Amino acid sequence: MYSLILAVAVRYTYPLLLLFAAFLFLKGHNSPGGGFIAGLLTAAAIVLSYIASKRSPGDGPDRFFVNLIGFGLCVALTTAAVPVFLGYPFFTHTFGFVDVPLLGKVELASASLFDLGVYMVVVGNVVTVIRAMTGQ
Amino acid sequence: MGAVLIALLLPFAGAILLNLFSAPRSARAGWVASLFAGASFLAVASAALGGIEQPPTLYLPWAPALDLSLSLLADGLSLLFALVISAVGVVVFTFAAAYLEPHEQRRRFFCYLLLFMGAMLGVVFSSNLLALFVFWELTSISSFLLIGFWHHKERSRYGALKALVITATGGLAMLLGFIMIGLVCGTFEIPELLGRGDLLAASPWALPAVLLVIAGAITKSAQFPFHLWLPTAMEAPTPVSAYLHAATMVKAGLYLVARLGPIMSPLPLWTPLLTVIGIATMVWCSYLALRQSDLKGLLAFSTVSQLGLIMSMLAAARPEAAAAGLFHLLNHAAFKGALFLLVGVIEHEAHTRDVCELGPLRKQMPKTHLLLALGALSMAGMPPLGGFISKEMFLEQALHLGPLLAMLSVAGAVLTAAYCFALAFGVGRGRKTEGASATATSGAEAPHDPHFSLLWGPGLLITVALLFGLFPQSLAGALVAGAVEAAVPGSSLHLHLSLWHGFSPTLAASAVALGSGYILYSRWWQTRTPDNPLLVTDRIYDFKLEKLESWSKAVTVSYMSGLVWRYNTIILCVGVAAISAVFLCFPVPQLQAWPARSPLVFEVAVALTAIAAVIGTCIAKTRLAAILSLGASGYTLALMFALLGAPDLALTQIMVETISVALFLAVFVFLPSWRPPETRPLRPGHLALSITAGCGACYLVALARGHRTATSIAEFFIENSAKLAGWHNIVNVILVDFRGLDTLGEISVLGIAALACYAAIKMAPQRS
Amino acid sequence: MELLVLAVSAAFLSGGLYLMLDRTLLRVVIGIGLLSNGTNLLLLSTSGLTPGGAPILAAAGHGETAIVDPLPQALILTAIVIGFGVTALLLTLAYRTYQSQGSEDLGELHGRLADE
Amino acid sequence: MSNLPILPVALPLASAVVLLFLRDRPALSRTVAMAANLVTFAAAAKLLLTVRDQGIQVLQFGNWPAPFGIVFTVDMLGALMVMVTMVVSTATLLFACFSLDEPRERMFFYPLFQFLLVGVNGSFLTGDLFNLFVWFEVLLISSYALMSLGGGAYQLQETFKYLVVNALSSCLFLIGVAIIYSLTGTLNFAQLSVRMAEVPDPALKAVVAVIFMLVFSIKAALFPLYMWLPRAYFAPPTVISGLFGGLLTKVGVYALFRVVSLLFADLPFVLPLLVFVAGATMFFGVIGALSQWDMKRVLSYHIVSQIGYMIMGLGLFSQVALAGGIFYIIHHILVKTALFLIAGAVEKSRGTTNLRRLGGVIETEALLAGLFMVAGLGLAGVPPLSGFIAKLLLIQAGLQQGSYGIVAVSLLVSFLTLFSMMKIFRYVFWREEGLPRIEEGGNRARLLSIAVLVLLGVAMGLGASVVMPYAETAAEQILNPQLYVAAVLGEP
Repeated sequence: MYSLILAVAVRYTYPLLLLFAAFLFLKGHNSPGGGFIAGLLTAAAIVLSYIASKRSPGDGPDRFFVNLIGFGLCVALTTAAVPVFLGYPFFTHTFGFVDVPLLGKVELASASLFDLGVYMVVVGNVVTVIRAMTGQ
Repeated sequence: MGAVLIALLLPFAGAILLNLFSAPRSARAGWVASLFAGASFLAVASAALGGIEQPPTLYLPWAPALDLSLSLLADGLSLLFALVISAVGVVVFTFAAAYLEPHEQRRRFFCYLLLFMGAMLGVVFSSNLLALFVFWELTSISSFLLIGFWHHKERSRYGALKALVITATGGLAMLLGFIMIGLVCGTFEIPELLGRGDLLAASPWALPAVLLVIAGAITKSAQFPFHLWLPTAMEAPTPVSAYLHAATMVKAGLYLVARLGPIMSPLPLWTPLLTVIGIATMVWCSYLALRQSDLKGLLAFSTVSQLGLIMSMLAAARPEAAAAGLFHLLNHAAFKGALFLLVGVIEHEAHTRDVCELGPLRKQMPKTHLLLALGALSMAGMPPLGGFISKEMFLEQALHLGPLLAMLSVAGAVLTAAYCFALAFGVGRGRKTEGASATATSGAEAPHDPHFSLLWGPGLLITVALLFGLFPQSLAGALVAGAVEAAVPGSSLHLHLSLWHGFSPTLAASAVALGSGYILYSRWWQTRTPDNPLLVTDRIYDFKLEKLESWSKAVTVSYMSGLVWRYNTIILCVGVAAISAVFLCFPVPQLQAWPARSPLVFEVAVALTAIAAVIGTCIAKTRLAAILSLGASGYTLALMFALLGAPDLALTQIMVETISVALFLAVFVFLPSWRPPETRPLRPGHLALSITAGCGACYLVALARGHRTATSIAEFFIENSAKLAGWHNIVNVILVDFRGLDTLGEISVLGIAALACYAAIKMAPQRS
Repeated sequence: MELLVLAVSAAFLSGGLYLMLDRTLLRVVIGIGLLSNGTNLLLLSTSGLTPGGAPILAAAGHGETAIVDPLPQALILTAIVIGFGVTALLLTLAYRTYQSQGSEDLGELHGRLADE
Repeated sequence: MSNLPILPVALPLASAVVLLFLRDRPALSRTVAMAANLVTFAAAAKLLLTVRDQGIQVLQFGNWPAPFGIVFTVDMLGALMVMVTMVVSTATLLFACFSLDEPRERMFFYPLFQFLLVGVNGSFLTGDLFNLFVWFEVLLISSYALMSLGGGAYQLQETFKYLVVNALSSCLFLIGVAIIYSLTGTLNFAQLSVRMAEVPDPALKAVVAVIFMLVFSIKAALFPLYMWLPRAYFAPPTVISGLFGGLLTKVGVYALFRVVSLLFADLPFVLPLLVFVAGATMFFGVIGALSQWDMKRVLSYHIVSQIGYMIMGLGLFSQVALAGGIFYIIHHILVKTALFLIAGAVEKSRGTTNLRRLGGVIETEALLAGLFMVAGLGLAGVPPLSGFIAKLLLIQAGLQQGSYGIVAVSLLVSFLTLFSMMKIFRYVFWREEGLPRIEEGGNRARLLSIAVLVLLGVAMGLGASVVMPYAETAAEQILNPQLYVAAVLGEP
């Protein structure tokens, strides 16, 4: 599977892909994108890097991506559950605008946090599945 | 009523305590159980001596919403049966304690026996039809367990199952009848039902209810044609046979007839049907008894025949007949219980109960034989034993039944006398053939009278049978009179039981019966070799059971293919058929177009590509081609999403499709050693089915979309997405906010899927 | 346009179902893939293919032209992702089955692993 | 607005996440899983009592008003189902802790178990059609995972078939969602109930009804769509079969109760059709059971047959019948799980559940035999056990409505069930000693978990007057969907 061209190509596109994923994640509030898509893209990038590298995808830390699923669920659930302790129904979101120097008015929404959880689960899922299947 | 409640609870308490505090094979279990039975008997006796309280019921609610209560009723009828149950119970318990071998599971045995006793008391004390049914079923179950107590024997298991199958079927029929009665009359309480018989008579359910209740009664009492289970039930340990299958359980059917008589006897068919069944059973089964060589088989058929006699009496719902039946029931409990126990003793000592293999008992076991003969003579109706009086009363009543039934009754009495003589004299004389004697003597020592612990029980019962003959009025008069009063309410019977009734046609009939019986015995029975004929009903039962098994197998195998495409075919066929049926039954609505726009050329091209990709996937010859076409169809789909104003979907679809295709390829193509898939010819049936289903689904959606009745809830999302949730990408807002819970579930699915894949790959297969 | 969308989803559904009635492991799996894609497209057709844009509000917030019904899109997104999870598991099972049995003919597999 | 209704979903989800991290420490996992289950159990009990005292509970997620956001709507039926789920899952978990092999425990058994509860409870509580789909998928994918866990060839193959059938039914579900959303423009059950009643065209309503009945019939294993069940439930380890046997099909049954009562009860053909299907399901199920010679397979077929009784209650659709059906569901979940666990204990003891090779188990495991006897009789509806009360209600309702056919079938099936239970008893517990004992099948923990279920079954029978009011309230709410609608959308 290893090919030099691919390896070189991936070396440069990998960070770009991750950056694009981050962009999609942040853009998702107001234009197409969001946690799912960003997560899938990130996972694709990671898988690509496996393919390009000499390592077999099955090598390396086994637990990280499984744990990532757990963390993602944890983040999502916590975001949803916090309002309960403040006396609101489960899943109540809030948002607000904060003035950040240099960037101007930035929107902060608790829903983003939930989206982050989604992102983590998607990445964890795809990478775990692909590693499991190809890492025999 | 307190005493009755205690009597009812004691056996159950005993069963529980026995289980908690006794070793499985404890020798003490029997004595402890006997103690509980004895206490229960004392409680019943004290209730009986205390006279009948007014009102004789105790209401114990169970599920009031269902009119289900465990209320108790202690009138004369209940007390008579309860006395028989508990008194015979005490004798049988003590007998069994001495009878069972030390290695047997005594705890289990006595636990079952106590359960049975409690259930039986429950049947006769219940004042609610449903509660009666509860205990009724419990007797069937405990009888199943007791018959199968020696469960390693094939015959025991067979007998247990047969008894259960027949009594449970009858029980269910009876339940249905009870529910009908309850629904019509508005109550399940027996005392209240008594006043509402006319409601039942006026209802269309009267006849079914009668038939169903009769079915319950005659299966339980092993009446013709359901007499088949009792002989095979004789595989039970002898104390069980004595208790359940002679003295008590089989009498539950009689109790039911007596108890419901006041309500049911005015209804059509009740009296005639039961009378005919009773007399027929009496004649036919006494004939069968005469042909048995197995002593227990003989007694079993004799029990059935005697029960038939009592049944015919109780069905008549006349006070005199009821008195005859109930008094005979008392006698029967005494002598038949004793006879069974004695056969048990004989089997215990001689290791056989076949008439042809027994030695001269009169010499070998004189005491046992004396008791056996007395019991048999009481059954034959020989004065001065109790059986004589009740037989007289029976014959007197039978003369009222019309010439044919009267003649049959006398014939039954003749046959009964014949097998009783056979039991009394034939067995004692010894019919052992030479060959059999050689094998018997070569083995153990010759049989002899057992220890007193095994004899006093039957002795006591025989004594009671004797005393019933000598002092009938003082011993049983009040009891029977009280019971008659309950069974035939409003009767004014001046019952006087006595040995001597003066010269009458009845006496002549008695004499004829005894005389002819003796002749039959000496001329016919002694000269032929008894066998154990296989019953026709038995054959039917076996055949049906076998059929049930083979038929169920055939039916199940025919559709449970285990092939997944057949499952799918069935689902699709059912779906298509159901939807077609809907369109056949209801007017088909017009297909209405919702605001549409004409497609651009580009869009048509994309759509055609997608269709082509799908067809390509279906007809692909290699794996790689199939997977790549699948990918192509997915990407064109993404394009369509984009064209339809769903950029989020398009992006997601592209990513998912890429990863899916990668997975497909990883699994199906790049792994070595895979055979190429066989190419399969086109399957026109499947194709037609799938096209019908696929196009049908689209048609339905289009149809529904044209008939929208209200605005979509999505208006709310469009309106409030930016205002209340702060974001502008509505789809994303729906996903994380409006319908965030869906997303939470969805990422759970993703997580689980990953775990499952991981586990499936990493875990070495378990060898099972 | 509606007819076109419906025709495409009908093709997806029919093709998927046809493959699901096959006895080859891979085709059944592919069939499920087609089927869920077809279902998604069908679901999207309910959003009303009115001339309108993607359900994304302009930054200003109000007053733009009619947009398509966003709800089916959200539902489809959920369905796509769930479908992906299921497909991944299905593939794993298929792979493991083949790996241990060396056959992908479901009838043959069933015969081989017949009850006990 | 109280957040109580989310707890039976959120707590198992949280514990699943925690257990995911504890996968390498089985001993700790057991404790945590058990503790989590008990907490959820308490929450379910609190929810049940709240519903009893205050009526239908509604939780609007994200504070979005009812038809727009997702709601959990907890009526008596839902609360009861969640409660029973927690009872049997706790018992099953106890059994699993003491019977499962360590490789399975390390391969996420406990998280998957909790995820399954998430899906099951979510399905019982949700008041939104699409959300129901999502929870269905959660429970299905957990069940695929649990079913294939361990990876024997037979297991994999049966999981594959189970998955394929369910994938088909899920697509059908989505098509149903597409149709009903096209028609009414909403997904909220309460609003659907209102809007479906306003749909003028009977054919379209009938189409929707047929599709959803088809979908849930597959999940609930109704005639003629139950072919997938017996083999699928035979494949996994017995404790997992037990959990499935008790719970999973009942989610389908619950969904049928829900949609039929809210959406389709006024269509003329729905109820008679259900009665017919109920009769066929019970009959063919029990015939299937009679043809089998393996304890687990017999029990699996009996699941099918018993589901017929529940649907009979729904099809007769009267106060008495519905109460009977609901009573039956609860009874069946308890008793059937107990029976599967007994099969599991027998398997532990003798290494097989094959009737022909077993025998004489009563001599070494008398208590197990006793528990089987009670549970088996309970399943067959022998009084005074729980099944009797349920059948009594159903038969009464059937007679009152003049549906003699279904009454006759239900009695016949009761009898055949008894016969089949006694067949197991005769072959497994009676007879000469079959295979020798490998280990003590009924060790204390396993016996405890079985005994709890059996005793609850007995208590349900004897204490019918305690349970009946709940079933009756649930039946009343089902008969009067306007109560449900009013609770969600406010008084009209």
